[in-house]
Amino acid sequence: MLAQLPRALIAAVFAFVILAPIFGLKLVRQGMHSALQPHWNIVLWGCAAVFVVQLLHPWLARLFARVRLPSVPALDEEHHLWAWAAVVLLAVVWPFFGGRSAVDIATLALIYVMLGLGLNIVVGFAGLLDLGFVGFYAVGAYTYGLLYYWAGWSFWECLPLAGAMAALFGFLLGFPVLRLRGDYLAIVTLGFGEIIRLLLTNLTDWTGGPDGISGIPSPTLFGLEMTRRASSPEGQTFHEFFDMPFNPDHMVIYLYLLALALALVTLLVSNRLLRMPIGRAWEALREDEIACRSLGLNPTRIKLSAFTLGAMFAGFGGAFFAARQGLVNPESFTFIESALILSVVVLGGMGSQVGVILAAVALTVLPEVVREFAEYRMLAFGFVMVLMMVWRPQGLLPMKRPQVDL
Amino acid sequence: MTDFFPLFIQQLFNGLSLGAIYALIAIGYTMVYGIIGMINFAHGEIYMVGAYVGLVALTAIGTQSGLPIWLIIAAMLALSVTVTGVYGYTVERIAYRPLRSSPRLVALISAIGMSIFLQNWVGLGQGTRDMAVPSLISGAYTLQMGESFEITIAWSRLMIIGVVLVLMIALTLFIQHSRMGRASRACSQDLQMAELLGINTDRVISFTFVLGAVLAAVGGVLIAITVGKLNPFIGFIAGIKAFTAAVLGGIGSIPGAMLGGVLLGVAETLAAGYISSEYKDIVAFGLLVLILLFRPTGLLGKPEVEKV
Amino acid sequence: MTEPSTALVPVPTPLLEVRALLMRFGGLLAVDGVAFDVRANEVFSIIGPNGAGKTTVFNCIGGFYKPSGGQILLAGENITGLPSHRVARKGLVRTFQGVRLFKNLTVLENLLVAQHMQVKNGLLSGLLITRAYRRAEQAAIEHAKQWLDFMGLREYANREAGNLAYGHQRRLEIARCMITRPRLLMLDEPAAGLNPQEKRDLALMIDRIRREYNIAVLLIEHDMRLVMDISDRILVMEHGRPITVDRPEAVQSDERVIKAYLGEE
Amino acid sequence: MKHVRTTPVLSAIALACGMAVAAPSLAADTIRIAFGGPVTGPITQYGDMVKEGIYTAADVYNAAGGVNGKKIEVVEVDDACEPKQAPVAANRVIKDGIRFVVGHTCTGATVAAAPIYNNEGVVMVTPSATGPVLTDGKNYEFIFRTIGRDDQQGPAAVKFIVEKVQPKKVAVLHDKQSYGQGIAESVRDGLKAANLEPVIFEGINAGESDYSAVITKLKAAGVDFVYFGGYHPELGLLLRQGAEQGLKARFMSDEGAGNPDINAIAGDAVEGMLLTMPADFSTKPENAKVVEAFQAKGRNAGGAFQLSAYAATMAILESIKATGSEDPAKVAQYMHANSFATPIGEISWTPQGDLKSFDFVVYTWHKDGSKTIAEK
Repeated sequence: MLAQLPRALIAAVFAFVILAPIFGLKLVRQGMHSALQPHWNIVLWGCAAVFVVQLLHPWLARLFARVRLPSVPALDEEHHLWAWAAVVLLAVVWPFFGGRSAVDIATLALIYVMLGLGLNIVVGFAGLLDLGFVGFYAVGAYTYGLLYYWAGWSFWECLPLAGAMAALFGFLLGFPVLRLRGDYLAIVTLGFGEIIRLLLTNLTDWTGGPDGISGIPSPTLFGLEMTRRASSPEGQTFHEFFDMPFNPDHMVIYLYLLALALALVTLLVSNRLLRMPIGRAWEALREDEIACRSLGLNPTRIKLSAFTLGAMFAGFGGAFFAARQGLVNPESFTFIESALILSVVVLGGMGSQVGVILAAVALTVLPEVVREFAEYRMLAFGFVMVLMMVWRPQGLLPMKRPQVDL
Repeated sequence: MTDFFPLFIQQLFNGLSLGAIYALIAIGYTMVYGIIGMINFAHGEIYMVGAYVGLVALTAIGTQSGLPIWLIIAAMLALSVTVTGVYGYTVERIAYRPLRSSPRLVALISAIGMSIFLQNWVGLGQGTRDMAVPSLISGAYTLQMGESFEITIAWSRLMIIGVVLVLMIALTLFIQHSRMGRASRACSQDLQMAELLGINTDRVISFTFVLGAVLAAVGGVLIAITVGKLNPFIGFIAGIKAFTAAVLGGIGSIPGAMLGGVLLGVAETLAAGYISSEYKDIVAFGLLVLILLFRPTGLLGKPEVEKV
Repeated sequence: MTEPSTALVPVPTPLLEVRALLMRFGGLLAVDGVAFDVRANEVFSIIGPNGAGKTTVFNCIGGFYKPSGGQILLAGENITGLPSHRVARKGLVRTFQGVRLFKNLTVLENLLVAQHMQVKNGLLSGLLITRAYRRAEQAAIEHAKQWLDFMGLREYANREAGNLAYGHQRRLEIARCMITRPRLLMLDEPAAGLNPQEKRDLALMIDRIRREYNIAVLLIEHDMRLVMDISDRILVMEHGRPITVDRPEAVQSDERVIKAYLGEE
Repeated sequence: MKHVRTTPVLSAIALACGMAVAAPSLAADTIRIAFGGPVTGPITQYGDMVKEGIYTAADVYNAAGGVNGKKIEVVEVDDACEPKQAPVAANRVIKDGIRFVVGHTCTGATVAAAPIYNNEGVVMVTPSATGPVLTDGKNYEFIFRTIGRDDQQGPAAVKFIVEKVQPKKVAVLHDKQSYGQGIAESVRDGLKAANLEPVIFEGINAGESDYSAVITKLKAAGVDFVYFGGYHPELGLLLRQGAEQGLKARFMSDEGAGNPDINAIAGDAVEGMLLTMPADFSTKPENAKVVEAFQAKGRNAGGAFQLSAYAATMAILESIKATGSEDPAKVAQYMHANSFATPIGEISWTPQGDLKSFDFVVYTWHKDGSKTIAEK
């Protein structure tokens, strides 16, 4: 115990130096001048905590090592299909019973499931850290927004185009960039994400500038609008068609089911990709690029497919986000959004689809449920990202890779 | 309309003072990258913490205390450098040292997490609103050139360039001649080899982070005094631009960081001056993307030959 | 040990021609004026003390380094400076000094990745699992089975490549090269770390590959017995410069080679 | 013979979403009014201004025995001024059965929440969102605002500039955000119509720290008057760095910049700056009682949005009292049909929910933080 004492003391002093200026002396505005408001109790508690933790460091380390994360139950082939079928059935039936705002939060969670799975292809499968993923998300959203604003197109006409435009951007931006080394690639994609957002802000006469585009219609069900009154005289609303009283929950549930469908498509595609030759090539490339090149595989072209596919799913997600929110403006496509989607992939486990799905749900539902801690939300995000990388870089639910057997 | 030349000189000076701050922060990126090949994404936030601690020191002393201006600034620098140095050490100790041998991607994500954490850490402690810093140095040296345009060189901005020049020279001498300087150069050549030769690489790496943090802290205090507005998010954009400067100059080379900082500051200011300030950030990001694409080793950087 | 066929082979057009190859790293001249050619179905070795520039020549031919000067022709076509994956597609594949396998993939998967060019890797066909896709996958697996039998690795098919014995890993690497149906196989010190029995098997395997799949083999090797045993011709290098190109017997008795390299045998 | 062996897991998409958040709906013996705006995030100070207005109005009405015998209860709903969080907040209001909202605070979030409220029949009155995009071409029934629109604030400034200041060369800058750019554009168009076309019209990056380049451009162009659309941090820096470079030009801005913090940033350079702000009703004699109610709880009546939030709450409560019911459709109809005497004057609405008239007054800001009606 005593051996730890000097270490603990130094740690406590360091804690004091760190806590005092930021938490101990709070800057407050008094009229013209600012003054310092002391909050010493936080600082003392902090230093005491650090001191104790450092003192008991050996025991805590041993105790902590014994913590076994619940390992995921392994199910063989048929159970596997049964499990997924049960889950999907539950997901489809549930909204008709869940509360309206719970369904709405679930829709937002499903958007992040889709974005997480999309980014997972780029980061998890191909090992490319894309920090500008939000740029493709914005391209998808604005494609729908602009096509509606300038050409009056509906959601269903724009959805495939939004994906295609985002994929095109992914291809054009990816091509010159993919031969760069890992961290340079990350920073260049970050630059692209910011440039896209700045262009959306500055090209005011096309993109509506900082106001963006509002009044974007939500998706219709085979032409039936889910609103109280049809937007155009010849349009027809859902409730008139089935002549039942207008119930706003229809729209919320419809949006949820749409989000679920898009998320499932993303899941199925990314599941297939892993088992296809392209999936194997990504994995081989991640392990040893030089060996791949010596066997005739073109690394840039292989990485490009991952980059473009990821961008495509971000495009679909963006179009749906625009439809759900009815408004697109540059404010919602900042770097923090990219970091959020990245933390979904990182928390779930890079390359693990199930992990990404659960992480996406957790990271959207938790902050809504625990509303009072809302201001600690971003602090927790940052902390969790560091903790995950130090403690379990492979993520909470690392997936065992699908193996082709003889 | 005034004639071209004095206007250009004024914009050049504006660019220089801005570039000096970028250079100070860029050195932090370059030194860390040179030694452990890692982009310290949270370095912008260290700069922000330095600015905040400087403001806390200034508010504690109070502007009416009658002390001479330079003593107040010296006190602000002293406190900010110490606290931020501890921040630099702790960040490295918690978020980077355990990841020393893990893949580059993992360390970068941890750095991003630390950057978000520090922003909200200061946001929680000091609030997310804009904090004003009363101006300590006012007045300017004016130069009449051309008939109507009067070039004004604000003392506070001149101070920035002066302090930064002095620090650059001191740092270069330190790296060339001191024992720790030699050790850090050895580490940046080949970390494993340095360890084999008995250099305590952990200590050198910690020292590099602390030195980077100290320089960033000076930058933070100087920007606080001159610009006068702080919030927990100023570190993010300044960090990215400083990284652009480091890459422009050639990541890993300290003179490169200085050159890159000045060039970026001038390029941005001229773009804002002659095109429109809306495209100031786009010029910076555009430059970053172009450099990384066409000359990843930067102007003064050493090309990295990929060993097969 | 079967006597390698030394019957006079008619001089066919050379498969690989290297003319005045030059490679400079900053100030260091790693390869200076190396020239040789490899005929179809020939086993050609490069020997020389460590640091003679052997692997650098390999890397230039394979497209990993862009040579500072000189020309490399594959069946008359100039491939100097072509990126490595394009060179590989022209039928020139290589192994590496340290075995570079995809350790987390299984043995079978290593052989499937190598057939990436042949397999139907279109996105749509894969997603919809079309018949053409399934047939191509099945053919690739069949082809892999052939090579697993050839190399006696059939029982390890589902094991991760990283967990194989060293000798087996070497053989898998060669199988992975051969499965791409190359014209020229470059082996970078294949015998390193093998015991005498494994070296004999290696010599037999190289000879059998050459005959059954009529490919040429370009070899870097330190084990003199193996080199002298299976090579048709040998290039000796020292300090980046060629000393002589000749048949094994001539090289053994060549004064300059002995002085520079063999010393007292 | 190829079968794929994966170790799947029983994923719980539905279960996790199924965590229905069933907050208990409160007993209906109180009239609940929701505050929509930033409780967290970087610009909570604007949310606090609106909350101060709502809570004071609720206190005043509760002190007078509530409305139709029911106490007034204020429920805070956070959207962090993010468009992404506004629909989620709006749906939470609807789920809790609250039918009256004062808010949302930022233009972006308000635009995102408005269609949900309108579709759902919830009366929403924003005391602070000034973007025309909120109501233009939307024909909402349930959406109102008790603040002027950007294009109402612009003309007031133009009138003052053209008649009183009569500058020689004008420059118009904005912070490239929806509020600031909207007002700057309406000022530019107004000046162009009065053939005083701005020599420079440009956006600067909000959150930046160095504006020396644009200051030099203003000096080079010989500008003697600058109108800035945006918030106080950027304007404070423009003033400070302008003084630093000896820029001799008078500055004018919108009520978004009317925040005491600007004095701390710009120091003496703020002296003589002009601002268009809603008439400072707190100095009006008939508002004395209301101002007392604010000061009783230590709240500042003279801020940018306090009194307009008070007026919004008052309009809703008066309509409930007059119609004797809490049915939003009746309340909205009543609000459209009548005008209300409130601390910000006599207010009535156009069919699309904007104030028929909202007069902005030009003030001169002084370095001690006070403001006086501007003459010249």
